[in-house]
Amino acid sequence: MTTASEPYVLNIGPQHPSTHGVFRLRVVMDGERIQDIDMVVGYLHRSMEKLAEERTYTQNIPFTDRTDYLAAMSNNLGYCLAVERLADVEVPERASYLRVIFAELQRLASHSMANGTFINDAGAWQTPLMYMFREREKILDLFEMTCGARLTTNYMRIGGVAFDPPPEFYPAIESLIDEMPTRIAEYTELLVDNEILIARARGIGVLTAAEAINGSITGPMLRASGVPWDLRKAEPYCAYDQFDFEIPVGHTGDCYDRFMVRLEEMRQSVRIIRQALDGLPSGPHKTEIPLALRPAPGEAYARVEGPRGELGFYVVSDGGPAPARFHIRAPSLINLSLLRQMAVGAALPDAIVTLGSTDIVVGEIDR
Amino acid sequence: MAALLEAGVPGSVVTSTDEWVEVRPERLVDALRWLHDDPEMDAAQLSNMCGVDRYDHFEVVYHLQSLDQNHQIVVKARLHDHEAASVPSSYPVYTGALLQEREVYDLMGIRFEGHPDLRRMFLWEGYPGFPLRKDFLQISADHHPGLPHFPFETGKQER
Amino acid sequence: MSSIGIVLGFYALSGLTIGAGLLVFLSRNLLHSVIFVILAFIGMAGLFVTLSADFIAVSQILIYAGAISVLLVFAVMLTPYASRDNPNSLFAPAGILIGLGFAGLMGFVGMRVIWPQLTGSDLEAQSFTGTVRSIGSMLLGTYALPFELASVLLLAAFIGAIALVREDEA
Amino acid sequence: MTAALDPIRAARVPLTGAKLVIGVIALVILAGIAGGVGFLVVSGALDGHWYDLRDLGIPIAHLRGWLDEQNKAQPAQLHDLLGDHWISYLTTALIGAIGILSFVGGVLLVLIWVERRLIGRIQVRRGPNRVGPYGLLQPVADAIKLIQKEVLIPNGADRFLFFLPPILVFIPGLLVWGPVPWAPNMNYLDLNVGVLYLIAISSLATIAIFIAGWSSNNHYALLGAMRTVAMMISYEIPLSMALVAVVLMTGSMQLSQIVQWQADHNVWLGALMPLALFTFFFSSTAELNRTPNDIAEAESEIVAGFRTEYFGMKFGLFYAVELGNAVAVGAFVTAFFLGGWSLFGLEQWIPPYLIFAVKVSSVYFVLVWLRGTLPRFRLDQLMAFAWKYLIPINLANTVLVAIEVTAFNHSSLPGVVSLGAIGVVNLVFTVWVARRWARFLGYRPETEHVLHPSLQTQVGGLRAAERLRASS
Repeated sequence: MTTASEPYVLNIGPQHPSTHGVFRLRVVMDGERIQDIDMVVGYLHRSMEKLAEERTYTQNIPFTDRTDYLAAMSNNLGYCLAVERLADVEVPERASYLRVIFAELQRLASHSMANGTFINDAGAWQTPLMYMFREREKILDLFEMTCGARLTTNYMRIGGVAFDPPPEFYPAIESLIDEMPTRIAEYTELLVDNEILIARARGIGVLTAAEAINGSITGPMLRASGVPWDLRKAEPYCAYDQFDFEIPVGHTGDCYDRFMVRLEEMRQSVRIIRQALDGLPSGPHKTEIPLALRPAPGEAYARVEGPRGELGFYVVSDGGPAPARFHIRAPSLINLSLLRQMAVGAALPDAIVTLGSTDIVVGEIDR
Repeated sequence: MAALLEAGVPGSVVTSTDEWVEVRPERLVDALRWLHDDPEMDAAQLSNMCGVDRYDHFEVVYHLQSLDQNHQIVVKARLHDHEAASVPSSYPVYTGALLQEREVYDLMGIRFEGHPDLRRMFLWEGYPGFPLRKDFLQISADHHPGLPHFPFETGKQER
Repeated sequence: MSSIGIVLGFYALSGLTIGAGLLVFLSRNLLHSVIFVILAFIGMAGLFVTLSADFIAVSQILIYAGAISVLLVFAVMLTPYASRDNPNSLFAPAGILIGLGFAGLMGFVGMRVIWPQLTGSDLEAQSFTGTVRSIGSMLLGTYALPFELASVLLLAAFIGAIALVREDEA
Repeated sequence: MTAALDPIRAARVPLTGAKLVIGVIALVILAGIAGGVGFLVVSGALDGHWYDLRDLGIPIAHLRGWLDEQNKAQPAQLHDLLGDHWISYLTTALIGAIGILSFVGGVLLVLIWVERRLIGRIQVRRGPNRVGPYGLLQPVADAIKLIQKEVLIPNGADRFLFFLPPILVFIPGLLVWGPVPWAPNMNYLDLNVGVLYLIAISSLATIAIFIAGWSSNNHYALLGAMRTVAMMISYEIPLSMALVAVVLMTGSMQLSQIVQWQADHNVWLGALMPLALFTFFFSSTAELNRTPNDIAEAESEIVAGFRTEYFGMKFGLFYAVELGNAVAVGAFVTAFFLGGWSLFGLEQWIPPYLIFAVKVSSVYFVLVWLRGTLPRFRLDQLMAFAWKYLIPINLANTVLVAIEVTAFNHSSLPGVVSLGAIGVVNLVFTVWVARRWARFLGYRPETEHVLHPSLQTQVGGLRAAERLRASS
């Protein structure tokens, strides 16, 4: 005689505390164990790629804010790089440095959020999240100071950045950069040695290096699996080749490694910002481009190392005022390719932790 | 690179430029597999894939990259059948194609033969048409999809 | 101890117990029946309290209302929906007859037995050290062997249950 | 960061002169009151009189005596029918019940605020501060909001069973306060099976929670209910074992006797039996569904567990009971392990119930602190911890305590020596058995050391990954 149990379907989302947006998982469960998992997305689909075909190259910049709303700067940057490559626009050096500073600030903000919500998914009742929000808040204040918006910054322009930072920006970022290493040390102290966190995250959702590479996984997840791959090093864009930083690489590719890699990347970002601030050249912050920008027919694929992974923009021009095709390579979506493999057979809490460690943003999945 | 690919997978390459190689859709999976396995090409990761509607044909663009050698390979396939555009799925070679192919199918309407789970992703099953196709809105014959002129420009300009 | 409070309590609690017992088989929903069974258990515990048997009362709540009832609820709730109501049964007349017969027997026995009663000075003379201590010394002294045998029996049942539901490892 | 960008720092008003003067005057008045009370206590003028408010049991006892006097004057018929003590019994019972009810109610109202403020402080935010002074009226506002909510019943839910659980959990939540020993003469329900009574009453909530989860007709609720029941049943065993150790040591199941034993021997049982204290505290957090064991309502996994479908005041009742139970656990940890109302003789000076309340609040603070700090375990980890870890080592602990108690009762050594020896033995045993048993179960901290990411400067793919793997 054996016990028979019948599987049932559990709907996680679209409204659920740990789906981080309107994201839905249809999970077939046997008791607490997951037998099958299927993701249902599209609740936030705005068809940006189609809309972009009806708008000029400059008008498309605000769309990129709204894909990954937690990393608007990185999205702006990737898109501007693609159009610059397409239209052969030179960027002044000061603009490149400013882009690096803001992209790295954005990475800090985004990783704070990712790590905070990850710990929240592991069950800590919002305290680490609030700690990390404190720093994110200061970064968003810096954004607001510079470009007037906190989330949807719309700061990068084709050929540079929209504004030079105001004078009060510099003391504020200095104090933030001075404070950040102690804050990161604080998180490390609070979380890294925590037995419960180790019990919950170690060995959960493991991806080997081969699986991760073949599954198009990029960003911190790929690095956590042990692959030293970072586009800032591999194809240095902006001024990344002038800075000294290191790629944190995990050991096993589990959720804990992903958390640790993000934490270490925050340290590296602080390093980059420090160097960029010290070496910030003077000069114009923007190249004037013709308002009616009509790039020659052709195509360009530019990619940056976004907080979530390889953030690529594929822009095809047919010589008109609007891109003929505008495609966003969304790391949030593509990093979910292996979710099924990671989650099936695990218990429900493990799947939630795994999902938290992949760090998805639904705006970017659905676009 | 195109010559190497032609040598490795005979009859696959159609044309090529410095930037990309166009392969025959029937030989696409063979070409991808060869690129993936060849130690010199080492296209270990499918970095990006998307479909492009070129009015008279579709293009499926694969951005492959080698992490060890740090180079990128762009492979294209041209599909002339507008109604039943179909291309073999690259999922057997790259598991990362799982969601990207579903996305292309959903928005561009290109079928991927052999994909294990080809369903619409962002839109629901039964949604009429494929939004990223240029003829999606069925605009009248004298109107082209896309933006004809800059918003501040007066008068209509031919492109 | 025959103060009016105890008497009132006795009648209220017996009313509760009997009423809950009636509702157990009158309610159509099997789960509601289980709830009334628990209510009956609690009424019984109250009756034990009126008898100054506080240890037994608390044990009654702990074991029956706390543990056994959870088992009952589990068993009922996890059975399929179809078998979860109290249908009309052919056995109802027979069951009523048996129940009445049992009640009559109990009543007869209760009436006929001469219950030892202690009153006044006899009751005072009894050294009343608390029920826990006396029950404890009985269980571990006079009745140690039956007590241990019961535990062995339970252990055997335990192991048997585990062996029955254990899945064969392929 | 400038002050303008830091709202908390900018909002802090410097101490003004008027505030200082008021504070000094208040301190002087307090000192005067304290001195007066101290004089009264020293002079012995209070001892045993009805106005001896150091122990509220004494005035009640006086009231009882007075009422019994009055009872004798009643008509003989009534007297014969109802007995000698019925008025005094009824009155004191009512007073006690009203006292407990109002205490629990008041505590709930205040503690919601306290918990939210504390958590707010822990989470570098301010917590509720809008409704009333310091946001003190927030719980009232919340309650009003909850009462106003529309009554909804989920589709397919069993109406009767859906409405029952909020009430069912509230009854044990109040009953559990009965045997709490506030002061030497101040306990409402001083059962001689008090410990058993507590376990029995707390086991009643299990069924209510299971019914709540099942009747909601919701998978999350059912999962939460299953988890709760599994956890409550599992953790009742180590919890009872910890209490067995207490009962063995003090030789009584009566809570007042347990506290009296600690007061007589001037020792806290928690210091004598650290393992029992830990087990009791940890199991209680499991029974209470509080972090790190709040898997039953694991927000990030199963939304709100068994009360997913409850809303309005029904949700409020669940919430209130949970909070009340947390305070009750504070009370029992205090009574069993932290010396209850005793404080090494100081209970002569400070009202014992105040000492008790302070201890309870400290335990409650620890609970809130844990909630604000720790992540959550997984269900199977918690189960394994109960069955594989806590139960075996507590079995061993029980045997050890039994031996110690026998030796203690037969020894003629002074209490300091024998109890000190017991404490040291138990501490050593706890540390040793905790480590040994963890190792026996396969816990190897030295192989689980923190793996910091390695820092690379060269990019690469699979081959680089394999190289790194080989080198580390």
